[in-house]
Amino acid sequence: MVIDVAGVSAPDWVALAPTFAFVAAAMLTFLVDTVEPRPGTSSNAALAATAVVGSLVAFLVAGYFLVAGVGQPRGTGAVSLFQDQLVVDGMSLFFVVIVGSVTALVSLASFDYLEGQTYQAEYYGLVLLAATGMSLMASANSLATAFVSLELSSLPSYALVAYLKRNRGSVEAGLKYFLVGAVSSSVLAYGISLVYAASGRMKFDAVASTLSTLAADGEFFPGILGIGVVMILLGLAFKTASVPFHFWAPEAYEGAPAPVSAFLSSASKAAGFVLAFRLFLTAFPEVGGLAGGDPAVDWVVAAQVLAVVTMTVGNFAAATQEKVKRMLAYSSVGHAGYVLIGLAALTQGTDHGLVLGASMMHLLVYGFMNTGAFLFVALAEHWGVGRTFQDFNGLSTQAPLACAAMTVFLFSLAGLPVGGGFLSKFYLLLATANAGTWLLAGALIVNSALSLFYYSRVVKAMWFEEADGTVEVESYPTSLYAAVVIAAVATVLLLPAFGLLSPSAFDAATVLF
Amino acid sequence: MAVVTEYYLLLSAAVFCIGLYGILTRESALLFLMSVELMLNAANINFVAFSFYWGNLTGQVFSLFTMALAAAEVAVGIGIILVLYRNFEGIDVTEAATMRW
Amino acid sequence: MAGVYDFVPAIAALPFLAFLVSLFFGRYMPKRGAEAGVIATAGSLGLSTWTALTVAGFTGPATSYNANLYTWVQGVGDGALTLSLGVLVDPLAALMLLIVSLISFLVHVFSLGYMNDEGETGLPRYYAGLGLFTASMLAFVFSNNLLMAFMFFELVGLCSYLLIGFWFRDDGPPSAAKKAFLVTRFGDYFFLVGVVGVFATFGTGLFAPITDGGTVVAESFPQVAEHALGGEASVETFGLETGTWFTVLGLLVLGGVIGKSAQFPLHTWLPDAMEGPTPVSALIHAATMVAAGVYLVARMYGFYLLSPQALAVIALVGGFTALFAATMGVVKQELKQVLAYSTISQYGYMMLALGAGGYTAAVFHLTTHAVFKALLFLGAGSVIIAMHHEENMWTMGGLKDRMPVTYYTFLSGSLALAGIVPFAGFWSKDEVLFEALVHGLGTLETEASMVGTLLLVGYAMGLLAVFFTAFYTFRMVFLTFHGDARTDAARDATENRWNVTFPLAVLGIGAATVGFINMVPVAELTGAEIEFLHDWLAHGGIDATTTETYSELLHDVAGIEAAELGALGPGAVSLALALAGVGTAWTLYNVPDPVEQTDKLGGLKTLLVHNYYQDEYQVWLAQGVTVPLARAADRFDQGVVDGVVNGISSVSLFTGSRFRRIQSGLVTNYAALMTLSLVLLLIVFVLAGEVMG
Amino acid sequence: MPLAGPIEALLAVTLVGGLVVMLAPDEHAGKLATVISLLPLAGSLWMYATFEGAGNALLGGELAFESTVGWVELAAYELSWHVGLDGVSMPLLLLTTVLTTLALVSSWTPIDERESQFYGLMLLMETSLIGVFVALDFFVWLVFWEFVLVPMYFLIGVWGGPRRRYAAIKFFIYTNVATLVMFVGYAALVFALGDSVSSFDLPAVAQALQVQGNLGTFFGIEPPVLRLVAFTLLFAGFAVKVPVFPLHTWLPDAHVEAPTPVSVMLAGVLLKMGTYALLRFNFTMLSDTALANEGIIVAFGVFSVIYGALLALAQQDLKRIVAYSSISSMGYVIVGLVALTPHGIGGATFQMISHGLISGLLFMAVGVIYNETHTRMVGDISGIADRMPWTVGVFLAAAFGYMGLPFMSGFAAEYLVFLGAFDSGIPYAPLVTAVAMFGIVVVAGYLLWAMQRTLFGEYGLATDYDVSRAPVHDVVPLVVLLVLVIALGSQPSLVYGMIQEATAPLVPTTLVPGGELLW
Repeated sequence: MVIDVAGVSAPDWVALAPTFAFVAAAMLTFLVDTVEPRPGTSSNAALAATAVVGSLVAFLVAGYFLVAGVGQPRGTGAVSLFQDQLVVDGMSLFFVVIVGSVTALVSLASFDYLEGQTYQAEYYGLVLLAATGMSLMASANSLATAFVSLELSSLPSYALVAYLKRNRGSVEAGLKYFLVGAVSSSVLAYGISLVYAASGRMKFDAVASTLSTLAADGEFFPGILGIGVVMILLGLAFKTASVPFHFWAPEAYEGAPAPVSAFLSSASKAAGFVLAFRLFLTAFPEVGGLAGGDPAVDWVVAAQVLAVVTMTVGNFAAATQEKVKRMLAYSSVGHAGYVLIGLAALTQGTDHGLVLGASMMHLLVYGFMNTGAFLFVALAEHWGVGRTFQDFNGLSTQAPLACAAMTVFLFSLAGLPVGGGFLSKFYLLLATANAGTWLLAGALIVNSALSLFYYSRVVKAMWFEEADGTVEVESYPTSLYAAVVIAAVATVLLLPAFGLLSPSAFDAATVLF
Repeated sequence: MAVVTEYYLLLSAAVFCIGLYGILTRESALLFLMSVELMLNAANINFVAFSFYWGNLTGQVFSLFTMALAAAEVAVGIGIILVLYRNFEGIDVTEAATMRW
Repeated sequence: MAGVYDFVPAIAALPFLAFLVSLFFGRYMPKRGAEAGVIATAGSLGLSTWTALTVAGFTGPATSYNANLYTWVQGVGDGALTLSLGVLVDPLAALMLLIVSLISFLVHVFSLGYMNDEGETGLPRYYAGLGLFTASMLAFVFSNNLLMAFMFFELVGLCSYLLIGFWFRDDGPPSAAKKAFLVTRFGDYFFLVGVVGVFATFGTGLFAPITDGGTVVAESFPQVAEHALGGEASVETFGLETGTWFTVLGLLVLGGVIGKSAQFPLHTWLPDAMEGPTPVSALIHAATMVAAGVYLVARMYGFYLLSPQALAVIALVGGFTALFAATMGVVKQELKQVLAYSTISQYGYMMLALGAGGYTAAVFHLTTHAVFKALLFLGAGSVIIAMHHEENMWTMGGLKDRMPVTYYTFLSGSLALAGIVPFAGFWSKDEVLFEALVHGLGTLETEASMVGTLLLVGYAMGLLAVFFTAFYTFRMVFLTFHGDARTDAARDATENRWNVTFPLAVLGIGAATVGFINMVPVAELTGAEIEFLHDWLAHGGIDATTTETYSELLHDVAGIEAAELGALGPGAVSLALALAGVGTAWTLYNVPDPVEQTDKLGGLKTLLVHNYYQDEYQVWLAQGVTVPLARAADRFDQGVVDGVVNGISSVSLFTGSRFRRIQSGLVTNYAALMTLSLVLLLIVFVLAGEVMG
Repeated sequence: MPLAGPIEALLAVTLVGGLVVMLAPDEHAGKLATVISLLPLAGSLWMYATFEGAGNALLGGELAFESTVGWVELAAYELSWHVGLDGVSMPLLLLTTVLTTLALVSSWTPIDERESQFYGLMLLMETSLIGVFVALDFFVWLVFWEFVLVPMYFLIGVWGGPRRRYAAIKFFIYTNVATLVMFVGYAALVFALGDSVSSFDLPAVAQALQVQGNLGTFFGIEPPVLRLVAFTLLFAGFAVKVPVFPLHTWLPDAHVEAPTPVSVMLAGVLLKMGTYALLRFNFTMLSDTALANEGIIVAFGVFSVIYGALLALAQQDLKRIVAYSSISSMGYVIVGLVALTPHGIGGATFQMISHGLISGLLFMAVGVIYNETHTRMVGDISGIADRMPWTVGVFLAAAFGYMGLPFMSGFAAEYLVFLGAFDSGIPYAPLVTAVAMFGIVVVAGYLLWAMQRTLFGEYGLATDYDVSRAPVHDVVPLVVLLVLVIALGSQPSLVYGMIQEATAPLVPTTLVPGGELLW
């Protein structure tokens, strides 16, 4: 079967080109490492370059496909591969774009961050493999592939968090991440097994159709199905760092190397969400009552509860942190709550495309601004700046550019019109209004106000306060700086250029209904 | 004669809960890991049983996947537990609690 | 015809120009800006005279003038009023223009002696103030609508603030200035409400209709009101009965009058205003600020005539103030203080006249008073110069030989003030009282007898005040000029230069003679046609503002009748009282070394010295009530309103500090919590769903 | 048409200029910024000269310098770059450009650290302020509306007084929450309009709302209730910016802590954003709801007038006095707007301009005194008139302008508001108006009191600084503003004509309340 890429007809597996780019890059890093195994040599640059190029390729190809209409109604429609186990459509491409961009930034930043560290090849390899897993999650179209790709993205992540073997924090973070991850994957697996028990199918659409026929025949176990659905929801909550399976997040993000925190909090979260979106919207639309009629298992309300709780817990806990990195970690939990609105606001009589599209756009912008924020922390760590807010005092006098970038990230995260975060935040608020879910709207307002408070604490430290003179910024690590600046520019440009991307998001979202 | 599928469900549920109990009670990382294995296997029981019930092999195949992934998970897990041992002189998961709040 | 009326705006424009010149270039002038003021006011005086003559008909047929000249706010769309500024020149306005420009010209000249020769600093500021003061007052006088009147009324207030507070380095003047502005502002508040009300009710603020070739192009609000009462027109009366609403409007405007004309209870600012330079006091009291109030009532008399209640209130306030202030004048130690209270009292007379329907009488008294009060203040100023700014009369005495010009002019003014034949004050005051009496008696029999009684009460108080007036006036004269000099300063005081004595002379003659323009009793005796002021106000191109119209309205609408009564009897009575007052003063104070007789008053003395505690309770209102209230509001704002805001933030931060505790750091706790929440979700969404479904 | 209109030029110049100034060396930043700010000033003056708008921007009026470009597709809705001017926004645009230039000049003396950043931020603030007044698409408007907070936050937080951190964050969060609340109200309104609108464009929505029946039931909320809910949310949101009691407490802190030039912008323009938005949303789109609830709304206005004046009476800090009196003056705007009569709405809009100039003038005057004395406490200063006569003269003029002295813009504005409110559909209109008018007495009270204590009497100063005449470039802005105030007071038609053109369509054909009270 062939597909059409902007007029050129190509074999359908080409649609998976981004994923292949990740894999190839990963293999290449190992290859480079075998050639030049000793650390601290020219190989570092080569490895970083490989990773950056690989992820850039994935990013660009996915973006090109997105524009060219591959897998979208404009083109030849969704491309399904391996007997529909995988599907490439607007949604998957959109998220590969997110993952690709984040991976590229992270790898770029890592070059300076990993200076003098051993096992660099492994680092980049794991990052790329995790990225592969995430891009597959975006395409997964059956419970089996979903589970496998999720694990593929998780396992490397565990190792990455624990990358700094001699650093107690890193190890502890790795352990907690791993243990919580193990539990939640087993919960997910059990949930999948129950859904299988209730439906006997693995492919999402098949599950949906079978369930409806079964419901028609009356041999339908809402109890088992319900337990399964809830467990799947929670299993994915782990990936998206949503309450109640978020407990790993603060520690992992705080303990892990800053670039890894950036990677996990942006890309991994996005991947978890794309899987959740596709799974729940193609496998359980009728069960959730999206098609009208009263829901057998009201996962929409469940999502509402999770959304409210998640954003509240995340933001309130972030409000009183002393460490900047941990504050960002909690805020990332809070943002998971915002994005959950994409599922939570799918009430009846709502423009589903609008709701889901809003979440997708938020994830896209979030990819840049959050990654940027963590990378700035990486920069600070590189300079030997402490972790608490006070340690950032007066940093603007020494590194105005970086601090300006950080300010952009934080204000954009807070939803001020310095970056795309403004529009996406207000889109989400719009979605809640559109769905008439006033509770969500209220929670969003309260939390975003609170988030403004703790984000501006960093800004205050950087710009308002006087430096105590302990920190002396002597070197300006090129690649790390570049990564931060690029992220900042992207964040800012996403405000005026929002219109270039949002249509594809809304189209991609609408396809799922 | 075939056993009624409900019983399989009960069995798997029991196994799952045992695993869960283990997680909640054990402080050794290794036992923690084992309990997780139990939970995964509980899932496997379901898969196999209902694969039989629905008369398709998907479930059985999935159980194979699960086992493989479990193995991989253990591999990564053991690695992490090793470094844990190095840094915290032990594998008590409650020891590694420097980061909190 | 490009006649004099096209130059009327210049009457006010010239002093305004002087204001600018003095302000910006005064310091470069030899006389520090006085030149500009003198020239400008001279010009205004000339133009006013020309205007007056034109109105009187010396330059052709007697005419009047009323036109909108400047559109201030152009209303767009339906229902949006257009507000304009214009000029109204009728006999009343012409007369007033004449008075104001004359007085202010003389004051400017006098200032040369009082300020320049005394080597005061900041003279450009002083002359700028005078210029603006004069300009505002003149513009106020020829305003043709209520809004314009209010605007210049306010400017007058501003100038009084600036001039009273001229010596801003001392503590007294700024405080007095503040008081003057605040108290009058309080009155103006009601005035403004009234103005807004008038515009909202009638859609116009014109005092007199604007006619074009005999046809009315724009009606005036008194006329519309008259029609509304007559039922020929309908106006929005905001749910009140038409007459009542008009009374309310009238009284609201009266608020401003009471404030500016220092009538009870808003008279308290005026004595303090003596902190200003004496020429300014002369200007304020004689021609500008204080006169503005009374002039306003006269200006819109056609409207007040529609509401007998309002008239009664005016008369009562006037009569009471006349007596009330006169009594306070009796015990004052300082020259200017006595004059201040006499001013309050005299304006009370004018109010009484207006309230009693004695329009001509009021205008008459306004005229005469302007002359003799200006004279008295300038005379006082002359004394004060000679005494090196010592104002206490007990430090003076025996000045009449050393300062003859000042003495005789001052005497002339005092006789006028005391109301002794044939000086100006006698004729006007007499007519005021006469009007009050006849209308009071006349109205008693009508159904508006209540109004009649009030008028008579007013009359009684006014009559009583005559005695006190004569008394304190001559007490002042004797203490200052007669007897022996009581201090060295008084001993070697000398007469001042021409620029002081010239204005005194002019006014001195005036004070003796102005009364002849309207000698009603004489006319009655001789039957000669010498009631010039009557005729002056009776004719004029604008019927709406002539005394004929007013007397009709007074009779028809207000229902105030005049009793048949000769002018001689009442005149004799008041003259007798005045002479009695003079005699008392003579016996008590015209002795070589007089002593304070006030102790004879006993408890009454303290009451009078403290001015009936008027200041005290007003100060209490301001500081004892308002300030604590403000403090309370502030505490409420800081504590409650802002407290809630801060409370919210601290509460949320506290919640946050609790929320972080969930993250205990122990993986096993995490597992437990995860399990717990899983179970909860299952119970809520599955089992509950089961039960329901 | 492409983005080439004069409005875009204005925005671009200030934005780029702001960024350039940020990179400029400190010693030149001030002059550079001032020069740059002359461009938008000249531009806006030219626009004023060639202004050809007519009618109300939202109700199908003729717009000046309009331009529309597609921007974002939001599911079923089309967001577009839509800007233009009508009689309301033109004067406000002028106010912004004029005040910015003068504020920049007045910053030369007080601002002596991180100057390039300061002046850059000031220009960025001008950008967003201009944007607020010209934007006609909701989201474009919202971007500028929110962006104002960012420069403001830094300007208060970095260059402010001792409690600047508290003031900055308070202002920041307070106004941000307000925006979110207001946003929900508008969103609900648009969604409830269903298919009758395909965008968030203000004119489109406003006109759609004028048609009965367009507004559908929204998640079980009946149209009248929905109108009321939306009105309340919008009002609450904007009331914070105005500010209206009880949502005002951020203002005094912000004013007192902010450096003087920033206070000037804050009082002069930022507060007008609130009333401008009220005019555009509550009193244009939902005027019937406003009419139905005049009683309650006017209560807020009147209470703010008296309450603000009373608070000003209790203050010792000159800036705090002016700050609270701003609350009072803005209350008049509310009163005028809710009157919904020609001179009511027009006067309210005129009051926005007038108060912008006068409060700016007064703040600058306080600032000039502060530059010399380094104190603002009434108790610490006396007899300043002795040392800085001209400054005090202007201060005096400004104060009397604030008290509503005729022939100064304040009187014109307030008189028109009173005139409009007195004869309006407000229950007990004359009485309510009279109560509101009592503010003019209180305002005279505290201003005269403060002046007597600080300006007059024997010269004395608690701080040990030598007070001398203020430098010329400190006084020039004051004089310019004073001239403007007097010009507008003597001939309001300079702007009042176009204002009425734009506000006349808002006047309901009948003043009988259009609906029953739903509270």
